[in-house]
Amino acid sequence: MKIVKLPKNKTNDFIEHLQSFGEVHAPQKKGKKSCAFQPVTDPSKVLIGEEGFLRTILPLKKYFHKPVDTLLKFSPKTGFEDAYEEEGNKVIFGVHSCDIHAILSLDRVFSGKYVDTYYFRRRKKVAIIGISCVPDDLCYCQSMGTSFVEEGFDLFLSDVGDGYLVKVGTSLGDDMVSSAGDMMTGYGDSDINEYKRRINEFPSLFKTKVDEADLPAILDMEYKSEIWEEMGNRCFNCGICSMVCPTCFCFDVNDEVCLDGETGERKRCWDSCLFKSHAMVAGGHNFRESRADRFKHRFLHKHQAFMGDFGRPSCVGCGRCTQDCPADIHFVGMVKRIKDDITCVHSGEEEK
Amino acid sequence: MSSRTIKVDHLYRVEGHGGIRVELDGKKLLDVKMEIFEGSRFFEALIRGRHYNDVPMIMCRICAICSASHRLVAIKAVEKAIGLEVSPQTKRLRELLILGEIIESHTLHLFCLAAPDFLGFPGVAAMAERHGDVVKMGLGLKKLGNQIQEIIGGRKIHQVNAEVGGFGKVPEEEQLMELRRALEDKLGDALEAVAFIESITVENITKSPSIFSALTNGEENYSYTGDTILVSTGETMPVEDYKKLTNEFVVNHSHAKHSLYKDKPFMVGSLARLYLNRQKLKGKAGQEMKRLEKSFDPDNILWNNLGQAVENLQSMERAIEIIDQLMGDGYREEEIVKPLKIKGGSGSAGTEAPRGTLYHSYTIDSDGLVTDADVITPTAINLENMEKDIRAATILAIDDAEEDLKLKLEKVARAYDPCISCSVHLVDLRKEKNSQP
Amino acid sequence: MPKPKVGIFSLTCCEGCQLEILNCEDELLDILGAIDLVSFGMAQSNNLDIDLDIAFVEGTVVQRSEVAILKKIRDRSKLLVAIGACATNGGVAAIDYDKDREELKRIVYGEAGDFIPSITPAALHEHVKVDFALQGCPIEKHQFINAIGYLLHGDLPLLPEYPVCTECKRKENECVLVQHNIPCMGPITSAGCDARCPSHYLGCDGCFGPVDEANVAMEYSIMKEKGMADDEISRMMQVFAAKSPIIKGQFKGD
Amino acid sequence: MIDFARKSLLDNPYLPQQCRIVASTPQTDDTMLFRVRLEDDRLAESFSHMPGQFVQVTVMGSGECPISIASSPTRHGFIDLCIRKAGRVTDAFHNLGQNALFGLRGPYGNGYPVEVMEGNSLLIVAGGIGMAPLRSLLWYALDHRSRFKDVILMYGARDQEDFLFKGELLSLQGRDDVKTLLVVEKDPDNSWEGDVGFVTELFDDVDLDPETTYAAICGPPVMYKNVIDKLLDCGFSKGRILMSLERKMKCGIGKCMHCSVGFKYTCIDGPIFTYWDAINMREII
Ligand SMILES: Cc1cc2nc3c(=O)[nH]c(=O)nc-3n(C[C@H](O)[C@H](O)[C@H](O)COP(=O)(O)OP(=O)(O)OC[C@H]3O[C@@H](n4cnc5c(N)ncnc54)[C@H](O)[C@@H]3O)c2cc1C
Ligand code: SF4
Ligand code: SF4
Ligand code: SF4
Repeated sequence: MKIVKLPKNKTNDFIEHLQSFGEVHAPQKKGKKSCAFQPVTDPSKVLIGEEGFLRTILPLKKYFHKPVDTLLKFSPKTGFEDAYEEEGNKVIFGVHSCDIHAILSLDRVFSGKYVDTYYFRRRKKVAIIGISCVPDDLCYCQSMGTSFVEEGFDLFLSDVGDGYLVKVGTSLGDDMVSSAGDMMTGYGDSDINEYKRRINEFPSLFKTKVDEADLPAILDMEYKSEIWEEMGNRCFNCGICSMVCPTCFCFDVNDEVCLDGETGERKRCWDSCLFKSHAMVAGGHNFRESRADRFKHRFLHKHQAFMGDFGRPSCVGCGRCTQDCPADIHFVGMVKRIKDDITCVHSGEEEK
Repeated sequence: MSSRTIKVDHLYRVEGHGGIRVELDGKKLLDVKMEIFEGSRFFEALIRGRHYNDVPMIMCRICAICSASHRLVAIKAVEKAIGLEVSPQTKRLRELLILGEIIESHTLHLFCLAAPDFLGFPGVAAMAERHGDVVKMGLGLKKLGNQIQEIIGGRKIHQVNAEVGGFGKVPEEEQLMELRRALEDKLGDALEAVAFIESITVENITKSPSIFSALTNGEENYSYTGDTILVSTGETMPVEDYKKLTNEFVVNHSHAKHSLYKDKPFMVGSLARLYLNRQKLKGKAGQEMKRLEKSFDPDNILWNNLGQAVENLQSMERAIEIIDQLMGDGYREEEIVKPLKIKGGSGSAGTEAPRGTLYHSYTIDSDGLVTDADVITPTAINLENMEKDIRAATILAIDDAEEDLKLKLEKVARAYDPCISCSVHLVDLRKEKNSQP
Repeated sequence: MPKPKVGIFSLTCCEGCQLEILNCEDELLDILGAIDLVSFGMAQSNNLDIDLDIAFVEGTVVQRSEVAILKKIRDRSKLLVAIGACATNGGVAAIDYDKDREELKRIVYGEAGDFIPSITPAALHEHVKVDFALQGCPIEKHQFINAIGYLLHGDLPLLPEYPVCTECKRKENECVLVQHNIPCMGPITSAGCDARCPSHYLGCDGCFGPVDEANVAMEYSIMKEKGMADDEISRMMQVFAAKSPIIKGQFKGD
Repeated sequence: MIDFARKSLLDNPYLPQQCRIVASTPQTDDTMLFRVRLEDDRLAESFSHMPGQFVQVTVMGSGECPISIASSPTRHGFIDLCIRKAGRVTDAFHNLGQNALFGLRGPYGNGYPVEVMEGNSLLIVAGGIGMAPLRSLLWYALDHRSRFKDVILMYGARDQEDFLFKGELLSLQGRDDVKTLLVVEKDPDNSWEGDVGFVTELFDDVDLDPETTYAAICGPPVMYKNVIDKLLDCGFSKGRILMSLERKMKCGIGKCMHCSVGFKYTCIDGPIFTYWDAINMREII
């Protein structure tokens, strides 16, 4: 693996330099307290690391699996046409390890026997530049095994105080650093020591920890637990947790018809398995009628079902769902209750 | 010829439900009534006991076409009642929002509701088949007004963004610049619109002089806000004294109260504003008004249409000016200002809505709850004057065939651009029927 | 295929939903080209009393005469579409639906207003069968245009069945409720407005009415946690859909 | 990691092919058998599927929905779809009319594991519209008759009006290489010549060797439970009971998640599941 160093005072220059590889997107202020991946016009507005953990409102999936996407155009005269519109190259800068893991997870979902072309045509156009981070109270990527990444990035920047050690993951990444001239320097012993120090210290920075071991089986045993009813009563089925989750990908597909009553577009938009309509079929039968069932379904899909499919949970521990839930549902607390505190699951108070 | 009744059962192409009824005995005019059968929603009653923050949200639902005016004048009255002062930037943005409404409402009225009368079509759909370009131009201008309301207010109708104390989120600079470009683009159309309306409204079918009233802000520019009431008879009064002007009372044929000033009907709206304030017009609108001055005829209610066309042009020019001022003064994000402590009180405010002066007045207690409310709308004010003009028009056209006469009466009523939803609501509790001072 | 005969009607309201139809400036001529608009009081005078394929009706029923008008419209229309908060849930006119009409009348008009007719404000479905409803105060133009497209195609329109929050998050808004403790009705309000209020740092007022399965009890307790008093919450929830069963259930126990 | 150079990334699996209705035969009040053919002759001739698979059917503007292929892969050049009016798309499909074009993509789903089933006896148990996917399997077996030991069909409908493929199935009763047992639940005017009752009652009429038989079931949820009980009583292993499941579907290719049950997708892991799969996954029935 090729590793070089980017001194911090060159970061903005480097971001500027990346524009020649595509439109650079990076976390920047959105709203009053939050941030979001947005196109960079002024590198000094990019928010990375230093101010503490910055969890973007929406994860990276918005670039590949759009909130609302037009799949097809149709007309009785011309039949069906692919409505995909070619997009330019993008460089997404400042992606945390958990979010990179999430993209790897979506890559698996959208490939397989049938490949989702809409996802991959966009995915191919995007370079990912990861960056190390310092967890906040809600992060538990360490517990989910997503606090480090070995793949899925073109470059990965690890903070070593006065600069970043830049791991080069792909040949495109190599082009990015090679063409950066003297923005990049070599690294020395002190950098290596600092890197190691941080890596060793990292696990101790997590305030939230859960143990997922054997959770699938435990979840199966707790299939009839009271906790689902309790959560079902609490949940708004507002869909926020699914929208903000970097690994939720459900979508709904519907046709829209133009004013001529015959031509139109087939659109898909982000959906949530918490919606009543999600498993409801013609005639009104619903395979997951109660909110408790649906709540359980989402939770089980993250922590149990996905295991069966891909050998790991789909939750990457980013903390978004817990942060944004308007009903104050603490998803990590849920894992803990189910996993650790058997007596707590069957009755008792929610720990939060 | 014996007694007969001429009835326009349902006055179409206006906002709301109303009709005209004229009773004749031979050539003698017995009675004229503007009948209003819109249902009552009792706004002034249902706002009682609500928090002042709910006032704009609920009261703007009195009427959609002038929802921005209702919203902003309610906000202003509430702010006066609780003693809240907002930033100059907020005031400018509010004025911009009003201008958007004036543009939207005037062009809707001119092109979609009134113009078909003069070109002999039953409605805009039919008119579009023959005059597609004119309709497109009108809709383009209307859209511009909506664009302003959407950007400043967050929605074309019932703007969510304007609240007591300021704006939830001030529009982005780039959005304002985009608006400015759109406004510049359409100035030519606005000029053409004046020429078009001029070409179709000429005939004076009422020949009936009116008393006019409008607000003034004491500044140099032609404005839709102000705290002083001007009356064409020469009096002025502060807006707090609006009841001396309006004197509303209930009449049996209408769910809207009527107004008389010193026992005489009076008029508010474009024509009234032009009559009282036209010397303040500047720019292209000023030039147009100079050009039209020779033919300016305040006794001709159809001039209200032409007046709206001039105001439309003026509003667009003024909007550009405001955007420039906003940018010049260091445009910035601002939070909604909140009172440190609510002291109870009363506040009255007026604004020039597209159809004329609109008054809201509230009393708020120390918990911030509304204890009393009063709303007086321009259409309600104009009803008496409208009946006066319909009377005049009937007399002039008494020999016309019934259909022609009806159309003339409709033209008169429609020229007021009546907004009937607006007009229906409470009369002041403290006032008895016909108890004018 | 002949163009469908369409009527647009209005009962008592601000007429904002009709106006929103006229606000389809760019699409208006296309809409008029696709349908045969036989009745639209706000925009034309040549309105016919003939049988209709689709009737769009806005407004609240607040006087007996309107019940008759509405029944007539129902009788002559294959499909009756309620448009807006007033027509679907009673809207602002029904805020005080449970108060004595005579008393309200007296407050507003005094003794002189006795002749003014008034009955308990009602949504359309309380008097006639409604086939479909577009929500909002006012309705949203894109929903109306889409609805026309679907109806022309021969299907009932599709509307989102999820709450405002979903739209709010798809737009990547910062949550005003979670991040700023601003009371927001988003979690229990039907989507469709593109999260207008939260996009302006304001709590959703609930103008699209309660979403199917709205968890009103939870909204209540979250608002309490955010420091609102009972009467404040009660006022907040009873503006646009006080009469809807799901809201009534929380306050009137039925 | 994904190989972005893969060519298949560009093939759009969501794009339907134009397909034409060539014939339609009413079955019941709300159900019609459509014979359809892909417009592109090359595609029409090369189209192949497994019994039990389904296609995604589009009516432009109304949307898309999954429909089982009711014809056997042994018959080429056309596809049979038996569609019951149940909502938006299916209603619109019925309104399309003769010769109309619609969209079709597929086939999807796993289908019946016919290679494994061959050499065994085949028991087909169908209820109501559940006959549609099983018709494909039935004709597959009959067209490859030598590959199977006994072939037994049990079909039950609510009443005669609800009886699908009536002529076709009745005519099978004349064949001696297939045991055809047909019942209706109700026969108010006594015009039904066969048995009246439930499919489960037909088990008394047959001799089954659970060791060498595969049972394929499709029908309404209530039927599953009763039929499965019967089969288990007979000694069937859970792996020899094959069920066709129905779930909401939007994409048909394992992406949209609507049909997920546990860690399975009905669309790509199913719709054919063994009874073992079913009890192993919560909420499947
Ligand atoms: C594998 C499979 C095979 C099927 N085979 C047949 C068949 O051969 N004949 C037949 O008549 N029906 C069949 N169905 C059921 C058929 O798919 C539904 O009746 C149909 O989707 C209803 O769609 P709709 O648009 O008419 O109804 P709506 O209620 O308007 O449904 C809207 C959308 O929801 C989804 N949906 C609704 N109900 C179902 C459902 N039961 N299953 C899957 N998706 C649903 C579809 O995407 C549909 O377009 C099958 C279902 C599955 C899963
Ligand atoms: S389930 Fe929650 S914590 Fe896990 S990845 Fe999704 S949003 Fe993040
Ligand atoms: S701001 Fe309101 S609508 Fe938006 S996500 Fe938060 S609670 Fe939901
Ligand atoms: S956010 Fe709520 S109140 Fe605001 S426009 Fe949307 S539905 Fe209406």
